[in-house]
Amino acid sequence: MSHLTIRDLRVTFVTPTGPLAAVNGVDLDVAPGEIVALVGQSGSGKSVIAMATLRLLPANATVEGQIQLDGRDLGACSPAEMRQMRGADIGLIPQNPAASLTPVLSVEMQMRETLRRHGRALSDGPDLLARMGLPTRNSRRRRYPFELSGGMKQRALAALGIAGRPNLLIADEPTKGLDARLRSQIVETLATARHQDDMSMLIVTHDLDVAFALADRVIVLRNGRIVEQGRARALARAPGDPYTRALVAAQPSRMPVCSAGPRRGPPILTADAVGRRMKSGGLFARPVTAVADASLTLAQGETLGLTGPSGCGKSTLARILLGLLRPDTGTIAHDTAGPLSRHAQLLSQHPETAFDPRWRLERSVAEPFAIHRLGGPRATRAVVRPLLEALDLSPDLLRRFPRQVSGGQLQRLALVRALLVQPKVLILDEPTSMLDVLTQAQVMGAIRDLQDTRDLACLFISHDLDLAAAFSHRIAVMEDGRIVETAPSGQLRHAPQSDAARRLTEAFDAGRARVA
Amino acid sequence: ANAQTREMVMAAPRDLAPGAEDAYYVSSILYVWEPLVQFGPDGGPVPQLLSGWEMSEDATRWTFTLRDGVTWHNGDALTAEHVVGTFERIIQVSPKRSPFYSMHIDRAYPGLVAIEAQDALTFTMEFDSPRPTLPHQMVNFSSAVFHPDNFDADGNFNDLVIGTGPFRLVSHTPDQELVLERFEEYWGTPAGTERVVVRTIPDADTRAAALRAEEIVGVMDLGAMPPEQAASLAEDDRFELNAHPSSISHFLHVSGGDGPLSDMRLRQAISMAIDREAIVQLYRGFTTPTANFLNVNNPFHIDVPLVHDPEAAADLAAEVLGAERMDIRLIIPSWGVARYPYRAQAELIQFMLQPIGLDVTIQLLDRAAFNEVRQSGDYDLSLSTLGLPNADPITVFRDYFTRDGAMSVRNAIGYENPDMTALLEAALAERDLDLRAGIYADIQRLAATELPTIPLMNDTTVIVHHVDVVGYRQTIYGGTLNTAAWAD
Amino acid sequence: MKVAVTVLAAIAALCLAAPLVAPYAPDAIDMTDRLSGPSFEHWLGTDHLGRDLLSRLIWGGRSTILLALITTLATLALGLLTGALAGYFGGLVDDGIEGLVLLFQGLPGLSFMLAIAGTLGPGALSIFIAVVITSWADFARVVRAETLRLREAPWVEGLRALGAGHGRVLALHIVPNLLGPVLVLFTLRLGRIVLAIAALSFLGLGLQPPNAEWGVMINDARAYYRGAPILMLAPGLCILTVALCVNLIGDGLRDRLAEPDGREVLP
Amino acid sequence: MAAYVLRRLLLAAPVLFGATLIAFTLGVVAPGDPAAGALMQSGFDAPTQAEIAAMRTELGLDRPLPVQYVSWLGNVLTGDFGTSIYTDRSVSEEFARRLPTTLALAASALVLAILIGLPSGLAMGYWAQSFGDRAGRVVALALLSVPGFWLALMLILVFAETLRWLPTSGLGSWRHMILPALVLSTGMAALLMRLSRAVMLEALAGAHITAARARGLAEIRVVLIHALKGAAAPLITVIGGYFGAILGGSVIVEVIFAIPGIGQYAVEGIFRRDYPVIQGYVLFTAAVYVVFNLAADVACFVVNPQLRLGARVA
Ligand SMILES: Nc1ncnc2c1ncn2[C@@H]1O[C@H](COP(=O)(O)OP(=O)(O)OP(=O)(O)O)[C@@H](O)[C@H]1O
Ligand SMILES: Nc1ncnc2c1ncn2[C@@H]1O[C@H](COP(=O)(O)OP(=O)(O)OP(=O)(O)O)[C@@H](O)[C@H]1O
Ligand SMILES: [Mg+2]
Ligand SMILES: [Mg+2]
Repeated sequence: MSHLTIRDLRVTFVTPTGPLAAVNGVDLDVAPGEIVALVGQSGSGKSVIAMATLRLLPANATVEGQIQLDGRDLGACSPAEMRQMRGADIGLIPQNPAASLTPVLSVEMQMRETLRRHGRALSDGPDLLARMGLPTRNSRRRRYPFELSGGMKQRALAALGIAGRPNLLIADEPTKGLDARLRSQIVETLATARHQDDMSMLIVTHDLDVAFALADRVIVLRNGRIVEQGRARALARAPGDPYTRALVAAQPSRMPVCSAGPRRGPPILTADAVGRRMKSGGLFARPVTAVADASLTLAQGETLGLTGPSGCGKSTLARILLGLLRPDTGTIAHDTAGPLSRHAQLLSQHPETAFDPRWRLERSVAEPFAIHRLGGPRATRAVVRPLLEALDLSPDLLRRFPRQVSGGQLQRLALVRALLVQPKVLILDEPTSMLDVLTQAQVMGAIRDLQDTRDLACLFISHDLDLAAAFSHRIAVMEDGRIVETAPSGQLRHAPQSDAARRLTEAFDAGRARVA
Repeated sequence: ANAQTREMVMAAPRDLAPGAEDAYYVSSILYVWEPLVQFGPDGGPVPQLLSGWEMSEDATRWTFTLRDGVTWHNGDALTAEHVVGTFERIIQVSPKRSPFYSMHIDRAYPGLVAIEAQDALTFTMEFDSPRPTLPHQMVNFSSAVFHPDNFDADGNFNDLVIGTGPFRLVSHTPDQELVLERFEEYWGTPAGTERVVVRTIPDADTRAAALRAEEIVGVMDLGAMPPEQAASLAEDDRFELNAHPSSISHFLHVSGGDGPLSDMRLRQAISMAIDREAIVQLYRGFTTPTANFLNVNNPFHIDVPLVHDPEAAADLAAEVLGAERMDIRLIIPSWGVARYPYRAQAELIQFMLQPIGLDVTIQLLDRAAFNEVRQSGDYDLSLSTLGLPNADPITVFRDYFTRDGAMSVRNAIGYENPDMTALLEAALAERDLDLRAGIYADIQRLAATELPTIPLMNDTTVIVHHVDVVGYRQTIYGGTLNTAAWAD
Repeated sequence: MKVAVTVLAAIAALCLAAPLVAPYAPDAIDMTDRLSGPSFEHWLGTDHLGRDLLSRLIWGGRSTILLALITTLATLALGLLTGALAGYFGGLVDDGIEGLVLLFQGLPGLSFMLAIAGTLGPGALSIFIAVVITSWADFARVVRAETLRLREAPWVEGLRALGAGHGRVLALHIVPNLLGPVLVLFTLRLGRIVLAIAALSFLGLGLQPPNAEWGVMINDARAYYRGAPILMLAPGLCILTVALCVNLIGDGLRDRLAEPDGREVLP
Repeated sequence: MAAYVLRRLLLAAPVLFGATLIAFTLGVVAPGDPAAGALMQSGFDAPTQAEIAAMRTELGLDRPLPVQYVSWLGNVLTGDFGTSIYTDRSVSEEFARRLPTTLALAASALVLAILIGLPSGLAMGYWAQSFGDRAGRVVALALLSVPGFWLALMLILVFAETLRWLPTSGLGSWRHMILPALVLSTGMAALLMRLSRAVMLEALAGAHITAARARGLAEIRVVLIHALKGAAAPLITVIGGYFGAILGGSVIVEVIFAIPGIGQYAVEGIFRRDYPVIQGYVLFTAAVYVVFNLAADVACFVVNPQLRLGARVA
């Protein structure tokens, strides 16, 4: 008999714009000791299923269907009974580690109150934390959440999630937002926990690599419905449903490295030993060196990947190249006539904040025309139409406001706007980091197609080495504000020269290797 | 016995004991200290700490005899030396400010040459010129007597005030309350109650509420109870209302000089256009209309006819204005608004002057601005009051009716008339009191015609007390706290 | 909110059209008909000078609403200007303005309002100056914070990258985006300023007579409120109603204009 | 901690400095010549130009403004706010004498506001959109919209005059404080109600609350510890700031309830154009306000580990 049984689960949210069906009749079983992964695009209903199981959905949700744990109908339990079961029978590792620890209580305090609640010895606390890779540095010193890095928070939450020795652990995106090394660490810890405590698990993720590495069975969800399920290995090898297949193919780790070697066009944008210090915070804070002595050349028609650890100065360099920031030292040269603002365009990380929220997209998208006085509405439309078609966007989208449009669509609209003035250079600052894999693949594909037809030079900033390698001709590696190595993608991916590049690739691969 | 020891709680709008830095420490209405000379029932002077006085032939030397058997609150007997000490302190500290009357030896006793004790109970005052009305000038605050040991080197009080009155001040919490106790060795009729507490409650409505809640049993001081609230309290059987004309008069001061109202006919028109009876309504009938500059409580007051005739006023004004209308600026002081229905009064005057061709703009000014504007003459009319500092009107006559008189300057009145000047000089030179009274009457009649300032009303002070309290009545200045007693 | 808007609009329309709708002149004195209760001629009765209470309420509302509105608008304009400049340009401008804002925010507004109005003496101009001086900093702070947030917003940077000039960004993007929070602050402030004017009037620092103004009318009526409670109740209720409506509208606007991420526009 | 307090104090200094500038400016722009005013108060009915000029010299008014400011500031820094033109008494002594009364009043109002506003607001936030919540929001708005003096007169009428439960005015027992404190607290209670409701709503929406619930923790613990401990800091900050509003509001309350505090003194000063008193009032309230804001900051520092530890780490 299965441990968790869900039958015909339907969840509807009351929203200001009418009811929203998030889950539409899902059947799901988790057997004792089994790990089941729920995968699917963002918004497919994964978290809603998880929270419905715990009966912790917000008040605007209506739940229909049956959820049974060991034969007990959770829908019929009183709130007090539910509280008894939470943590003890069903544990949760919540989706959003940054916000899921109570900020004003130390991790140790939160651990102790959880242990006390479930009648466990308080002395187990340090051990639990240590098992999750959070050793007690100094037994007297409490750690508050703000002192922990994202990965440490995620591990602390994992420790708290299993503190009540639940039989079923629900882990919602346990690896999201983590870098490769941390990702592998969490996966390992969960795998160990399963064996040590004999737990069954429901893992919610959109990272197929994690799902295939960890789970016995994988369930693919789309729009609140199950499209396919099967044993992990079988599914990884031969995905049946076209949606699953697209999902698998969109994983950057499964994309081929860009094979078209470096382009030898004329240089179009050159940075020569630029440096920039930034003042931050209070009056007395010392300025930090964001970019130091960085040089790079972007040739016409090429894509140059730019990668490096967080905070190394990538975005700052991009802003300098665009002329948004003046460099303290060094020079920028561009081989274009007229203002740089017409010929170099930026596509930034957050599509949802790319447009003025109070303007209709129509007006926002056409704004470059107004700024540069390139023509009236008719001329604008003539240019916008073909771009929309090329990017597979419906023209009615233009009549909406930014918040009424999905992230992927917004990012493509931002691309339309950027391309409107026919720039020579496009700077892409993590253009897809907030998008799910399918949308990411779609946006990146669109950019590549446009580049080919328009002879565009792209600077592509990304954390994801696989993604950078798949779309860039060359990759530049940055560390502490300096460009330490620039090499063709294949070479950099497989045989990096500099220490910094080697450290970067090794860490990235280490994470992937352990998952795969 | 119970009634004897029950403390009587009263309230006043301001702190009646400004304290050690004040000229008098407490107001006279608390009966803690006593003056040499007090107001009589007709407003004239009667001896209080004195048993008699004598004027020299040339009216420059006065001999005063103190009442025998007066005891200070500290047990000492009152002597002429004490009185001389008191005057020496007045000379030392003059001018000294006080919320009641400022202490100023040159104004109260101009030309004083010497004050000397003759024996234990006799002292003399000598002046450089005749002072036939000296007792009139000594009334109340002007001749307050304090124990000379009561002062420090600067002439400030060194402890709670020591007086000779029927009450002793036993404690004082500034702006909150003061406590009086009956002084058992008082020379005259002992106070009617043993212990009185006077609370400071600035807001009139709150005072009325405190009365209704029976937290207090009576009110005192100027503006003790505004007429409207007093009338509504009097509808309640528990309270009794008592009113007495005060020495205060209400005026419509006029900025003369070369201002538009320097034309006497316009002033007369204004006076005739104003329906004083209507203004009196705002005071619930507690004031009396008057056309006389001199307050009705003054012993020299005469009746002058009061004319209210809007048509005649309009004709008179038309003589000056022709068909034109004139803009007139009426200023009112904000401190007056707290005590009198000044806003309404100003609005009413504005309304009444409209038909005679005067368009009045009202401007409410606070103290400093009001004083400044008044003095600069940058106004046409102002609502003002005047309280007589003593019983001899010559000072106020000269203050108002000569171009460089203090009040004339202060209000930029700018009135001057040779006839008036002659009368004032004659009055000063006249040593016979009856003859002087005749000249004072001429002055009043002339002022009523020429209207250097436009008199409106004689003020009345209204107090309200609980019926459990008897013997508490208002007088010209203050109430009879000394005879107030519990009903049984 | 709909009710509040309707009620407020009705009151405002009535008051602003005072010369047309008021049955009597506000300063038509009739000492023979003082303090009369409601009657057919005088729906709400007459005051202590026999003036028609209803007419004075209407005219008084005109003064109160206009004064509050003008004062709040001026405050708003000053706050908007300084806040937007500080937030958008940063640097020395910001340091200077922010210093002033911190100073004015660090001081107790009501006490200062009283001290300033008291020093300048009674009258509309003193009220205006006192309120503007003590309230602009709140607007400036909100506007500055919002502008900073907007300036840092990627889409503003994107616009700069597209080549948009400062003027365009400020006028077409920043200021319209500020309107939401500013509108909310404006309405909530308006309510407070109506009350502040009434409080100043109560202390004798109100409009000059014979202007009718609700706060002044309450103050004038204090002596008569036992005999004629309506003299005090009516303007009191008017102030309460207007302040309540304005606050309700402010609240409603706040909910309606809440950012898409659910962040409330103001605390 | 000491370093944090020191830094806050450093930030408070310019504010106080600005307050002295404003106070001084008020004295300068005030209509009326202080010299003439002082003379008239001391009994000169119509001072001559010569007397005024002498008085100007005596008061130092003939010096350039910056010099006057510096010497005035020097006096202020030594606690000498000058003497009242009207009573000739030291302004700082008068304020020192009255301040405890006003502080007691303000503190009572603060306690009442917290007792009324906080629990009801938190409850409204917890049961958001319930009937009680909706009613509470309207009540809070109504309280915000009621003119304070009007409420004061009505409360006196009902509770003191008619029911006689409480005294109308004055000082004495704690019963004297109830009505004034109640009037003074309404605005703040209403604001606190709205704020604590918003804080509660926001706190409950946090992901850490869902996480704490998912661990099976008792609801009361979730609400009181996990939600509210973190929300304490904004509440404390705001309460500290409201203290200033209460000080300003105390003026009317002190006048109506005959409470001899600094507000009453300020009103007297205003009506007598006693500008050292007005200046003193401005400075005193500014100082008290700054002190309470500082105290609130320190309290936040204590309840918020991030500030506490962040300061140590940095
Ligand atoms: N409280 C809510 N109110 C309204 N709609 C909601 C609410 N919570 C979730 N939804 C909607 O339900 C759908 C499913 O959301 P869910 O959080 O389960 O997605 P998900 O698969 O977990 O996505 P992600 O990978 O981004 O976490 C989404 O369309 C979302 O907008
Ligand atoms: N506006 C700013 N003010 C102060 N410091 C800044 C500012 N922008 C960037 N920095 C600092 O400059 C350094 C480089 O920042 P940058 O944003 O360029 O890094 P990045 O490589 O893009 O990082 P990430 O991968 O996290 O986006 C960091 O230390 C950052 O803190
Ligand atoms: Mg999710
Ligand atoms: Mg970046």
